[in-house]
Amino acid sequence: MKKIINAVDQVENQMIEGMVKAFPQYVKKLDCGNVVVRAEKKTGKVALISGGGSGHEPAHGGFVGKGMLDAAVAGAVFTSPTPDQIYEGIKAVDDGKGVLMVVKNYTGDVLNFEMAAEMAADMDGIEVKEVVVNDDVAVQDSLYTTGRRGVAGTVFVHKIAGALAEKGASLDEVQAVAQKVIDNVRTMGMAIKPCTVPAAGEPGFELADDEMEIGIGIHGEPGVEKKPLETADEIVDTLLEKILADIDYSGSEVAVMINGCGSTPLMELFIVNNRVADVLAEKGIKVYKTMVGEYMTSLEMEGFSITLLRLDDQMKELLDEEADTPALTVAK
Amino acid sequence: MKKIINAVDQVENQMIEGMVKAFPQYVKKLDCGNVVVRAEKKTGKVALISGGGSGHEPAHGGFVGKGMLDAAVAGAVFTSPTPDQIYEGIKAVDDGKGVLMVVKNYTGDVLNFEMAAEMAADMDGIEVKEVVVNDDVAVQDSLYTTGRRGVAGTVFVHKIAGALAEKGASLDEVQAVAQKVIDNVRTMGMAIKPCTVPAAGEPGFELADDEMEIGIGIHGEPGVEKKPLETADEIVDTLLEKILADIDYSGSEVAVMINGCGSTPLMELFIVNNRVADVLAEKGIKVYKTMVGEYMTSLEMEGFSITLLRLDDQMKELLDEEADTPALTVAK
Amino acid sequence: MADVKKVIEIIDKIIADVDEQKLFLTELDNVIGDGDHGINLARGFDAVKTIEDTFESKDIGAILKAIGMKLVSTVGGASGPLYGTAFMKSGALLNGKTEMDMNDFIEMLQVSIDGIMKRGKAVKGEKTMLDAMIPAHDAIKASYEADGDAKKALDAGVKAAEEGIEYTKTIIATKGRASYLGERSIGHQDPGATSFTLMLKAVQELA
Amino acid sequence: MADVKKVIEIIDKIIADVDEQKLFLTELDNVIGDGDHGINLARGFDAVKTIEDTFESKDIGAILKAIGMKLVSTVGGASGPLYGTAFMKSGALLNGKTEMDMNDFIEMLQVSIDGIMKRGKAVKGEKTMLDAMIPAHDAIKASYEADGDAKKALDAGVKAAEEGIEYTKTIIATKGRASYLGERSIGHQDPGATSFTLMLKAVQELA
Ligand SMILES: Nc1ncnc2c1ncn2[C@@H]1O[C@H](COP(=O)(O)OP(=O)(O)O)[C@@H](O)[C@H]1O
Ligand SMILES: Nc1ncnc2c1ncn2[C@@H]1O[C@H](COP(=O)(O)OP(=O)(O)O)[C@@H](O)[C@H]1O
Ligand SMILES: [Mg+2]
Ligand SMILES: [Mg+2]
Ligand SMILES: [Mg+2]
Ligand SMILES: [Mg+2]
Repeated sequence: MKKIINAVDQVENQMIEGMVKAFPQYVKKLDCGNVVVRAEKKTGKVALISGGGSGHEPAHGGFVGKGMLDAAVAGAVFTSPTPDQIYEGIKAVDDGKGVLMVVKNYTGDVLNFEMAAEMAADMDGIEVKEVVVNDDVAVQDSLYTTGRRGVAGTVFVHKIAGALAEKGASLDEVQAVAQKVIDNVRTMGMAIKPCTVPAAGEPGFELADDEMEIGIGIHGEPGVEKKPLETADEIVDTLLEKILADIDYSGSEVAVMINGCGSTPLMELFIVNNRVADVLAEKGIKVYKTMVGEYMTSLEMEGFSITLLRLDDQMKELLDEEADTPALTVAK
Repeated sequence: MKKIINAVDQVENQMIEGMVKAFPQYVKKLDCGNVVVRAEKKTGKVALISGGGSGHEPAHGGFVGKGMLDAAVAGAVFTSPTPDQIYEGIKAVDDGKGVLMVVKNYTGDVLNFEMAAEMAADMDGIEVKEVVVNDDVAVQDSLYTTGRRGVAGTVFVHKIAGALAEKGASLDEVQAVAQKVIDNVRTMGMAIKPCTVPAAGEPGFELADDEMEIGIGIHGEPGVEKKPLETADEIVDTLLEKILADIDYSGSEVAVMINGCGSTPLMELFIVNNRVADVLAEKGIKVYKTMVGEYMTSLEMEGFSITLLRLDDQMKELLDEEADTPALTVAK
Repeated sequence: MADVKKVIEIIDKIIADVDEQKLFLTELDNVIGDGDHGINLARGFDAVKTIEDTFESKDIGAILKAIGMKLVSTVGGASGPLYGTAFMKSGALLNGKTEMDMNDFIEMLQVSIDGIMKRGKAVKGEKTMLDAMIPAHDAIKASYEADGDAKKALDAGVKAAEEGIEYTKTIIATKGRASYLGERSIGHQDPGATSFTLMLKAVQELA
Repeated sequence: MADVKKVIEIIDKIIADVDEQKLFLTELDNVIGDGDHGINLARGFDAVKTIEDTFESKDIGAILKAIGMKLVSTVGGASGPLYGTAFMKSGALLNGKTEMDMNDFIEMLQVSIDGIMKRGKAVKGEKTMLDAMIPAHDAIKASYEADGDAKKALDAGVKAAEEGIEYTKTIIATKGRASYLGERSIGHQDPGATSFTLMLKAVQELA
């Protein structure tokens, strides 16, 4: 394991400290743990809270700020944060208008966030609602699984629901638009190089020099299959085919996110987008907006995911609303 | 060589195409080659042009847009672009107010940009001036070298000179502020993993499992020494010591950039910033603004650089001016 | 069966065993999950260790509750709220008691199972810790009700839990991260079923 | 010494040799530069190949100018403008000529050296292509002036260029990327001196 760190048991703390020290104009850390909230509490609005394991930077702390999240809670690497920390986050950001939790669909995340919500409701009478993001089409959504995983599409939920909350909408309205994003967003990823959880010291999976994993999750969980490495165009075609088969994008406008997994050079992400743009154009799917970069990473995993969000007028407008956070700024 | 690409001789083209397709609202490509200019030419201002080899994404195409560059010219990977392409870029963006070339201090870049400037002056009577960025303190600036290399600090030149140009300043004024940034900016980097130029197929240098290279350049050029891997804090201390010894930062305000080399997880960059912030605080150097992310990469090299820019009031103001480009947005 | 001192002794052993088995549990989770189960539990029981000195002055219920809260606030992941709930429910059950007997233990397993099933929305046969817990509970209960021999009952419980682990190898996961694997999860044992068995063995050995 | 046909033959050989030596030149550049010298030159001479069919109808000056412009617009890096300048200056010198003799060639080397020195702001002894070019020019000139034997002169030129390569191993680079290495550049030969020698050898063999 070759990493630029100090100590395995300090990575989460020092990561959060380093982030908060970099962006004091945007965020501060609560004393109780790795909970990041806006530097200045925005009052009179529904609060958005999200989070999950660490190792997905800039998610989620990087999206705390104007027009996106009010709080982000970071667990240990790839491990859901605990209810007490989430609970502190909820208490810190609630302003009487209620709190929406944006949870990625993992048993751990769902259990811990729900426990926190119960605590906030029982002990403090805070109204807490939840949406569960499940955009990963690599795994089947069937009765026999815990459903699709939540991956990079989550960032679109933060952006769009965050914009509506910033405008003063009610908790129900913010939850509804978040759910609408979830219903319309699909993602699929791949990797050519695994990542190593610092505390584990060994890579989470193995890939031969000529192999890739198609349908990888954001913790290196396998998806569809391990197979010989192909060209960027072939890989894009495989991923897009799965995504486009899942919901009907024909004739619609979409937002595209090409997300790097942590150690994929931007050059390669642009080469990927070159093909994505061509295929969508061929199919008559209009690209309204494209994002290319690192939004939901997996430590130093090498690979990428493609996310397509089918847009309507409301989502388009909210996507374009001003946002000002450490990791995503949209100028008006 | 394990990369997500299509063909070795297509990486530059497809990268540029993919970038332009991602950000049509910001940039377009000239027909004549890998020259990216603003989607809508901004008239009535001094034009800024920069560029260099490909493989440093988002530099420089990602910084084309409001408040930064007017054009960026991309050569082959790690190879200066050619004069004819730079010349086309100069012609495309000049609006009679003159053009400032922001060149990184490499023989190839300097020779090619200067040849292009001669062409534009001789054939089209365009007034072209130049600044040469040389922020890398890893290599000595002595009579016996070509001087320090230009690295990540270049992005501060784009931002600050770009902001002044956007406000309508004259070519001399824009050149002067660009030179002021250059005089006050210093950078040093390190790497724990090399990168592979696609056309070469083999890594540019070798590092053992427990080794790092201190003072690495953005093409993997060696700098100070190869030595056993240390903790993040120790590495930061080594780099900062060199930077702080080069010009006197005491009592001043600085802008900090923690730049990832291409495959360094953001988590590690934040851990690095945690130490940088602490050391600067200890030394009484006030941090005015911090940027953490990938600004000037080296394909998939793993490592980072620290840049410190000593600020005055003019630079502070221009740093905060609105910018809206694919890779850097500053909201007003 | 156990007084406060004995309970502390058992907890002590669990802390040590989890630490010892940390890599093994993580390795199991690496194959069908995300490779952190051992790390998660070790982080939790390391934290329990830091409050162990407060246990002597507490009753068994209070001790179990404190452990549950500690686990909930330090383990994270899926197993944190699940084991945390189990200990908290057990604590509520044994509230005020300074001695517990086999019937208490059997009921404690039952409330733990109920708590985990409710929180995790899981049933038997989904390749989770429940596939060791439920057979263990049933075997202990049946054996103890038959002849009142505590040692024999605990032996039967451990045997059933170990068979439960073997059983998890034969089924597809439909809960937790392993469910993403579908068919590919067959052939591998469940980390949670394994960690539960480790804890039960500590009870068997010392109670 | 050479008519248009011969010049084209020589260019042909240079294109082939650069392609063949591409990896070797790149490897040399890897050690003290950025590992692209062979790739850069090959990209340039591949592009020259695409305009070769226009050469037959041109005079030697026009051919060399076209090559220079092609190199400038395709090679990039430091060597692009430098070799490009050398060919363009040579083209200007031989403007309108359909035959060239040894004196033309010697003068062509001289204007190339001058052009490169001016553009690159370099002198002899800085570990660049000049350290092969200058001795080669001097040796050819001296030998040819002594006895008028072209073949002998070219042999002397190649020998001097090769000694120039050896010489670059002994000195510190003070120009180009290799200068970043300081002392560490000692012991390694300069890629540009090597590629110039390769070109001169094509002339020696065919002229
Ligand atoms: N819904 C559930 N009900 C009961 N047990 C579960 C459930 N989901 C997961 N588990 C158990 O949790 C274990 C995994 O725990 P752990 O690795 O610590 O958490 P995570 O899966 O979040 O990384 C599994 O081996 C399984 O026994
Ligand atoms: N200032 C200079 N004057 C003359 N030759 C130079 C100069 N700088 C570099 N060179 C030559 O260029 C060669 C490197 O060319 P190349 O690798 O193609 O370009 P780059 O260094 O930009 O990657 C060096 O080996 C050296 O011979
Ligand atoms: Mg986990
Ligand atoms: Mg080069
Ligand atoms: Mg796990
Ligand atoms: Mg080179």
